[in-house]
Amino acid sequence: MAVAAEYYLLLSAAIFCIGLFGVLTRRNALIFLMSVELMLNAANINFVAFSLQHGNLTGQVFALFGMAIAAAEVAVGIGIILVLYRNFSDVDVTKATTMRW
Amino acid sequence: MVDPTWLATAPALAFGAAALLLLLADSVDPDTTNTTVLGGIAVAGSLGSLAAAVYLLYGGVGIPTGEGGTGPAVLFGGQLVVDQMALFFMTIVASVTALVTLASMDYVREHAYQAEFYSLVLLSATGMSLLAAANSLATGFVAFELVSLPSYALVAFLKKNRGSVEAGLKYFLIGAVSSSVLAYGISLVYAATGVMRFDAVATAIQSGTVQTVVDGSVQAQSSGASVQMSILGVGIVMIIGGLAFKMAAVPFHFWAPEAYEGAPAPISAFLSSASKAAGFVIAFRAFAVAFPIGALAETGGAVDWFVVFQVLAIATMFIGNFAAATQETVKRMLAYSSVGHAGYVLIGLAALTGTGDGMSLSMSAGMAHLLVYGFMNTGAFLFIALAEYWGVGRRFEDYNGLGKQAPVACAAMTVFLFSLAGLPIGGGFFSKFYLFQATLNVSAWSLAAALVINSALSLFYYSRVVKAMWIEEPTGERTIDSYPTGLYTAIVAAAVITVLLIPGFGYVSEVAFRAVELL
Amino acid sequence: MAPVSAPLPETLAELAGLDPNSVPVLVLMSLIGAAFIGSLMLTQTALVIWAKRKITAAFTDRIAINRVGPAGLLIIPADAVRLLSKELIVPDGVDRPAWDLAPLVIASSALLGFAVIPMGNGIHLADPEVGLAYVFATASIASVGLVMAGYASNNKYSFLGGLRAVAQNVAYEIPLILTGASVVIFAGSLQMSEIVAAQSQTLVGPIPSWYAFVNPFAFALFMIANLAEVGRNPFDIPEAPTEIVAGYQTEYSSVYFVLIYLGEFIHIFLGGAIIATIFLGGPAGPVLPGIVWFLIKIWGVFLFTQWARSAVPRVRIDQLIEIGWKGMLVLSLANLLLTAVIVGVIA
Amino acid sequence: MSNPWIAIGALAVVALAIPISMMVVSSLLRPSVPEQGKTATYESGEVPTGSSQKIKFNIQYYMVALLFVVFDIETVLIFPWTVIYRDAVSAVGMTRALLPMVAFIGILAVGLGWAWRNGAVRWVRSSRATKGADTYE
Amino acid sequence: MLVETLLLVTLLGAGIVMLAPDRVAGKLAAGISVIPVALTTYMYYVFLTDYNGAGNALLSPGEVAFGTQVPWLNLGEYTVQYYVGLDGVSMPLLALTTILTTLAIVSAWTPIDERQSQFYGLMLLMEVSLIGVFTALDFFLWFVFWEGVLIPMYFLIGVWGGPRRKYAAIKFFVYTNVASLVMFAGLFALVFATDVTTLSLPAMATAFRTATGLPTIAGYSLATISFVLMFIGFAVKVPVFPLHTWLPDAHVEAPTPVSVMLAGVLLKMGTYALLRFNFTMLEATARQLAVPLAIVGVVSVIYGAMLALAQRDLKRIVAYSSISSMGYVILGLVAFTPLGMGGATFQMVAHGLISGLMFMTVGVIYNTTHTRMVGDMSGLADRMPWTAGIFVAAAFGYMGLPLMAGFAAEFFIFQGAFNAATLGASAPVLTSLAMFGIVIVAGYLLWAMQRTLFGSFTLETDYEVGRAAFHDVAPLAVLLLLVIALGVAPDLSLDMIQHAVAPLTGGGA
Repeated sequence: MAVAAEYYLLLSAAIFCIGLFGVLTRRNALIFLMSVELMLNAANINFVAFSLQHGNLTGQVFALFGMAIAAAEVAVGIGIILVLYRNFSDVDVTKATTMRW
Repeated sequence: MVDPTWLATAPALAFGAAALLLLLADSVDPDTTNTTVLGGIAVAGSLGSLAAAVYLLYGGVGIPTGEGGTGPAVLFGGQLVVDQMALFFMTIVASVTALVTLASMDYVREHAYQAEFYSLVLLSATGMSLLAAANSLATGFVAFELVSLPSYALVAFLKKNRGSVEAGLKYFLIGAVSSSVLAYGISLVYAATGVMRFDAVATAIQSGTVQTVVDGSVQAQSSGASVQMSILGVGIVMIIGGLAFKMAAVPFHFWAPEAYEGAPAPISAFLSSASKAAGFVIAFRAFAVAFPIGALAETGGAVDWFVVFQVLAIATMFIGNFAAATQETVKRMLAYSSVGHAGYVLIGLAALTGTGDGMSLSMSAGMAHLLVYGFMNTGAFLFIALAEYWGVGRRFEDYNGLGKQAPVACAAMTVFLFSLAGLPIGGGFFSKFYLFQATLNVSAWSLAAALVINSALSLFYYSRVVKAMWIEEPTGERTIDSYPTGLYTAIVAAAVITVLLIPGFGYVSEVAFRAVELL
Repeated sequence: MAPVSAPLPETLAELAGLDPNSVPVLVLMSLIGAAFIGSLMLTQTALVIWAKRKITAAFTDRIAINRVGPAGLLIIPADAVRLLSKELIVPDGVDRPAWDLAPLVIASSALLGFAVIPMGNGIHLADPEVGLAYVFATASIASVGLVMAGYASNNKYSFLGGLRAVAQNVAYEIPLILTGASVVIFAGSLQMSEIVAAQSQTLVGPIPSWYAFVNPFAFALFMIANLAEVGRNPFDIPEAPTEIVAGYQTEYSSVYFVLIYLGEFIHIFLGGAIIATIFLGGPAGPVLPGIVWFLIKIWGVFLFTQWARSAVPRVRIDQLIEIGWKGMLVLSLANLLLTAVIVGVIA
Repeated sequence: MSNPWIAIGALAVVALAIPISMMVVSSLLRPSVPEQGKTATYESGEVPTGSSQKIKFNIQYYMVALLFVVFDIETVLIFPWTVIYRDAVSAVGMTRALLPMVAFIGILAVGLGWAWRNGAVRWVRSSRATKGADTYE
Repeated sequence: MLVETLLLVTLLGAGIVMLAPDRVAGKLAAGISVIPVALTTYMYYVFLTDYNGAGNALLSPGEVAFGTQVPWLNLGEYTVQYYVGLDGVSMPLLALTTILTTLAIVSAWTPIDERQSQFYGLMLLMEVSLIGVFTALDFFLWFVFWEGVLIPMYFLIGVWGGPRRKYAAIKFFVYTNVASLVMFAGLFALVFATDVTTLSLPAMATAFRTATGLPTIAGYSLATISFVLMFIGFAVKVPVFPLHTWLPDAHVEAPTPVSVMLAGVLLKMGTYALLRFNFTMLEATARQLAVPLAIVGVVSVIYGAMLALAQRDLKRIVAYSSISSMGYVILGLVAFTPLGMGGATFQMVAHGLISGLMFMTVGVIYNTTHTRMVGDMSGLADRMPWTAGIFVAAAFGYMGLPLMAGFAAEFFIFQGAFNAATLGASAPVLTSLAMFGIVIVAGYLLWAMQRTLFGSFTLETDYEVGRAAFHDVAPLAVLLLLVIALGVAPDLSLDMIQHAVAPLTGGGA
């Protein structure tokens, strides 16, 4: 009962695009962060799916790294968003315009 | 072969060890602000890394044993390869880090979180050194993130400073997006080829069949499935996009001016020199080894990417330099000019001929420019750090008459700026000429013209600063009471090296050329 | 190693004389088996709730429910009916979907875990290779439900309760998992059946090579972490009645309250099941059939939690955090490395 | 053997079905007597003030959460090692199997120690709480 | 090894002076700058005795005097060497450089009163680059020094200059840099076309002279195009009409010692480079384009003189007249006759000395009167007789009085150009037109002198005018002596020059 690789590809592409859409449209930094995570996990889906397809573990290992990196990114990101909130009392990414954007 | 092999990564290890040592020191005494100790550890670590890198570089690691070298050091089944190119870039990173840490000692002296600052810098440097040696998309990506994550925090390091936080945010947002784009691109390449090691990817592309790596050796996938060129092409384009971010190349350059302007100036120096070099080394290796343009052209389907790079290079050069010419603040001008320099270095990838000498020529030109640039640009930004330390304003006019009060530093700055502009008082002249020659070698006239025009243009806005420093009369009263030792040492050292790179450019270019040949 | 016994659905298929390899049959049989396990657990839980009242009474030297039926056993259906027929009060300004979903999540997440637990006599619904990881995953879903409940019910007590619950769960999750990992080092597999099988030899004399005996240190750690996970004293600050009324469940009534309450106890039961499986040799035991031994072990763990609940004072949140991050985490890391060294030496 | 996830899915169905059925039953049984004041959230009898969903709570919950994210991911990276550890020891010898993990956990420990010393895991109590707490300690 | 010593000593001196305290800087710099003078004099002597017959450094590199040649670096396929040496053309110019620098430094003691150490340091730095320019025989080395001259000059004008110094400095900087870029492009078009790989001047010379089948763009041979580009590039330095506009500003705004260097040496860099690159490497093309080039030269002669007529500012007068005298050099060069080319080269030296002298004199006058306007003063002669005397002498030298260097030079040029084969029929016309230029300058200078020096003393800006200090007048005297010496015995340098240009003019003096 194996699913054809193309479907995984479609799924991940869809998720990636959803994330991208969120990145481009949302102004709330936290939602932005979630969208980025979505994009990263789309990549992970590819990795796991194709590591099954190709029958080597490289992809799964990379997926583990991907998770770890995503977590670290969130940690840093939350920190930055916190100081952002302290300085601008808002998490709207378009509010912070001390310099030209 | 270095024995044991893992010692070949000594440059990276030195950084990492120093970073951990700093954390330990901070754990021993959490609220220490003893800059001498903390900064000392950091500087020592960077110098150690530099020493290791240079020693290995001239110890012939990566040069085949037949030619008196000790061969490349291969670790983790080819995931990391320490060869001449890696060591070349490790040298760049280490020297820039040494300068930056040295200069930071004065910059963060009053700051509460010094240990964190230094360890973040060193961790990022560790990532850069690893990135230089990464021989696989997997290790490349991990090292890439190890470079990025600390730098996000570093840019936003001045928590109370709105500019710094905003810069950090923007840097982080764009960085996060581009790294996920990179990850997705990698996943597509893996989907197409079934492997991530650069040489294996190359084999897959050449043979047109999905490969797999069985304990270190590349072999065709048992199923014998063929490589999906379309998927591969999309993947390559996305990888270019992801890397363009770290190189601060158009169209992913938006963060650069913001981040460089908002960040603490030593960090701007660090990012614009070392981080950029790191971005380029992975690009060089990936596109030289993993996606050989010749094979791609034959097998067809996938993009021939050097056209993409030509467009990127020209666009980056023009946008960077013209934007720089219109700036009103010195730091931002430098930021944009560093975008422009990214364009120059991109020539290294844009003026390729399939393989052989043409490739070595263009890439080594890019590498040489990165090294020279590493010193002159770091020095320039460190001068900005000095100005900020003195409370000099950010606009050109605020630098008026600075030459009277701080002749040495200003002389150094003059050297940096003219060298950046390509006047032959610094290595910048030769590296630019080297690039110029690389473009003519493949008779890419558009690139050559862009290079020349932009160099001429850059002279204009660089000399604005020089004019302000030496010729203009000081406006208003400015008192410079202290002359910070660390910053001065770093700046003067950078200036001296920049000048010495005129007679010494020969070594640089030869090592670079050799390194690319050996890829 | 082959699993000790074929998983439940296939056994059922054999019994029903159907082809155990056709998917529809398997689906059907799986549903049957799942229903069986679910009902089994529910009954157990109902008993547990009765037992809890009895035990607490005994500890506090009272006579608890004894009117309805023998030893008040009939209180169980009585309670069920009573609670189900109560009016459901929806407080003002609750975040409706979250508020409604929370009880569902809490109740069903705990049940999910039992899918991979081998209960002896072939009562073993599924046996995936990643059984242990799966069971940890399901066990930690509950905290999501808790924070949902706490956030949604628009009540400061609930909110604090939810936050505390999350803080506690995350703080003790890592020691829990790391200790479990130390077991995996011995067993060399995440598959439940293999972990059980690995405990089937004898250690010295009559003592079986249960990991509780092989690595008592890990066992102790796991028990403590498990207490925190299921939110029982000394780690019951999420619903500390004397501090924040009833924590996240303050605003819940009627069937929702039942579900949350049930969920907690199923969770306790799941914790017991995990401990029984990876530390106490699963269903292994003399004379009596495996399922009985298995239930005995779970009840043993349950009794321990009840004893702790009555005997150990509650910790403050700051103590909780410090114990978790400074004590348990370090100890479990040490335990992991220690186990690795020992295994490396003997292997 | 057959795919275990079928059974697991089945259990998931059951695990959802049971509570839902209970809800349905109860909704059939229970009365509904809407009445003013009954729906006020419980605040020890006081009139509820403000909404609990907008209150700012202790930042340290974030700290703990971040710490958890980091360490939980580390466990993800540890698990594969634990699974293959036995075979690895027999294959490449103990040191080569163990040392990398020792280094990994060592680095982790350095990080934890740093967080510890810099008070990331110390629960700072408000003065009032401290005053109350002293009596217990 | 002598050349290296020269460079190193001067560089070291520059560093020392930079760090020295302001009040001693002037004397120190002067003292240090004597060492190069001594060295060059010795070299000059050795040259006269040993190498006098040495040919052109580019065409017969075997006989280069004081040559050093070591590989430096490889840029891809190109090998760049450290290659220096002297021949009959560069030797006199080298001597001129060192001597003028010393004198200019001495003459700077009075006018320069702020940031002295930096000023003198930059002067010495510029001297290093100039020495390099005249000695380097490898293109890259040469180019490094060539550009290296600009940066000190930029600061010298920009920091210590007059009221409009910023404008002047920037103008100078931009002009010369763009010029170098154009020249660079032109040269490298040829380099890539003839795929010469060692970038030493002799190698390039042989390659270009023997180059065949160069591509043609829009009907013109690449040689022609590069020639024009390079000519433009160097003509800015010379300067040649119409690329001269930076010069008057630079001269007027620059402090006197700087304009001495500017007029005395920097302009010669242009003609020197023209001789080396355009007229040696691309001799054939130069011969073809001789007439238009000569016309350009003559035009700048007349034009410079005409503009000089319109000036009231002594400095501007000298500046413009130096444009016209550089025009003679072009004329002489294109003649491709021994006398013409030799005279032109000789004129570089002579004009270097004389214009330096003029500027210094004007400077001395300005230091005391604080004005340079012809109308503002008169009758200075009886207040500052020495200065006045030297001024007169200098002016005569300028208008080519016999027994002065200027006379010899211009005489040779005209004689050489009058029947130059390259110019063909137009030669006499052009030459006589050029001569006409002298007359204008001469007349105008006489008038200006008469206005300022003689008659009854008046001074608009009422300053106390006394005799100039000794260290102001001494350099003037030295220069005057040199001018006369060269005028009396032109063979001191003309001889070696003749030998050096002989290969170009078809041998034989």
